[in-house]
Amino acid sequence: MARRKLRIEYFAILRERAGVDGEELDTEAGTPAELFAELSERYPFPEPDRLKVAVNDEFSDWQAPLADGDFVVFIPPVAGG
Amino acid sequence: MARRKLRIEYFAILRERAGVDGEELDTEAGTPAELFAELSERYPFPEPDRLKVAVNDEFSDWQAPLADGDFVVFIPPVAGG
Amino acid sequence: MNQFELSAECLTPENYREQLRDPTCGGFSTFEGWVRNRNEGREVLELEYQAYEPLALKEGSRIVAEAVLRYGASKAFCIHRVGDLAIGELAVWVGVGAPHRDAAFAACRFIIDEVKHRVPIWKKEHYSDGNSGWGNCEACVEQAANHRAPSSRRA
Amino acid sequence: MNQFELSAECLTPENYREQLRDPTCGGFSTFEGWVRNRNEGREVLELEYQAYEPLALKEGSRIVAEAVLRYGASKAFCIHRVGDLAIGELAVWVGVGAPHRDAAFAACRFIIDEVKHRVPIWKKEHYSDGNSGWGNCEACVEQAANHRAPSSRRA
Repeated sequence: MARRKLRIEYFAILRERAGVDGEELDTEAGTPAELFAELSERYPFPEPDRLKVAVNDEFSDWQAPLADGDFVVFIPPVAGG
Repeated sequence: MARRKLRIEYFAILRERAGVDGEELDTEAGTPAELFAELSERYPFPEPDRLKVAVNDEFSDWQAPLADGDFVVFIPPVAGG
Repeated sequence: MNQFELSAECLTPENYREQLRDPTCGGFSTFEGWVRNRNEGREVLELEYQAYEPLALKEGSRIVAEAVLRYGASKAFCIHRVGDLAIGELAVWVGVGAPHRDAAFAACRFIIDEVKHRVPIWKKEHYSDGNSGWGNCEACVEQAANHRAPSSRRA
Repeated sequence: MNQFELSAECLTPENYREQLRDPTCGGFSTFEGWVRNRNEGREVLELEYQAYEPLALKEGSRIVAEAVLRYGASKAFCIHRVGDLAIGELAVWVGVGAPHRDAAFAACRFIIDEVKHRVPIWKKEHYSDGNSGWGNCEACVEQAANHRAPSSRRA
């Protein structure tokens, strides 16, 4: 199964739960949804239904294919202003 | 018929039409409506239907009785802001 | 700080804003009316605001108090220029602080709308074609002139 | 001047306002979000804003451009603080100039509403009882914990 190197950065509650600002990951996950499921095995993350995801600094679909070198950010409910 | 001394001040288009900032008037007019009709004989004033009137620095009814010494201001459509 | 003021001097928003600061407020909305270089298709060079001051101050203060009560705002203030103004100058400033933004926006909008309709202040615009006019006073005077014309003919 | 910015320094409304001045504008509406001393019944001592900056800048600029187009505004700008803020500090500033006040108010309101919903910025509040929380993130995490609990029992 194809593996890819991804870079992940965490914000807000996800950063607190992961205990790191970000990490590099060598993974078989082919979509943001698969990646989030994999990470949720390691960290007490929230359910993904209220989260969004960005790949390479643009909002992405949870089922979009991930490529080697992609930069992924999971986005908990925002609270600016 | 009773006469009374009134003080009148003009603003905006009424000041231009009257040619004076204000005046003292010895008049038989018993209400702002009667006073305005009297002044309209002397000055090319607009019809009173779009105007308001104030007596002694408060909005007044056109049919309120005027007393000796009252201060009357006719208020053309306002345009602040 | 009175709730409504008139000023013959340039308005200073930073001062008003500073006086409205309040740690219970999460939202603060302002509106500023600036002198435009055009109005209804005519080029405006400058304008003049005239106020019937005693009643303008009373009615303006009533409006601001009504806005605070109606929308649950915490603090509100409005100040209007009088005298001669150049293009781009600030003619009116409204500021409202409230616990949340809904109230701040609504009260601010209420104040500027009511001030424009109820406060005895008049605007005379000076146009580039040499003409000038007292805002929406001209229309009612023309209407009156038209009314009088037929009756004169009848007389 | 970019249409949307993030700042780790105190915001300076007078500067933004000055840069939005425009002689074709008759109306100028601003909104400021201030750090309140209370939120949902709890006393707040200070708070922290964290942003995913590259995407926040893109999404924020899209919102401001949408507002200008949708309401026919002339100029608009929004800036959001990041980092640690004290009570009473300015967290976000929005300003919109437009020919008339309807457009100015509507575009200003649109921008603050959309920024709060779409821009990846998170707020962590520190309470007087020693607790702290990531705004509305906590609720969804609790919800997730509740979901997990029964499935653990089933396993």
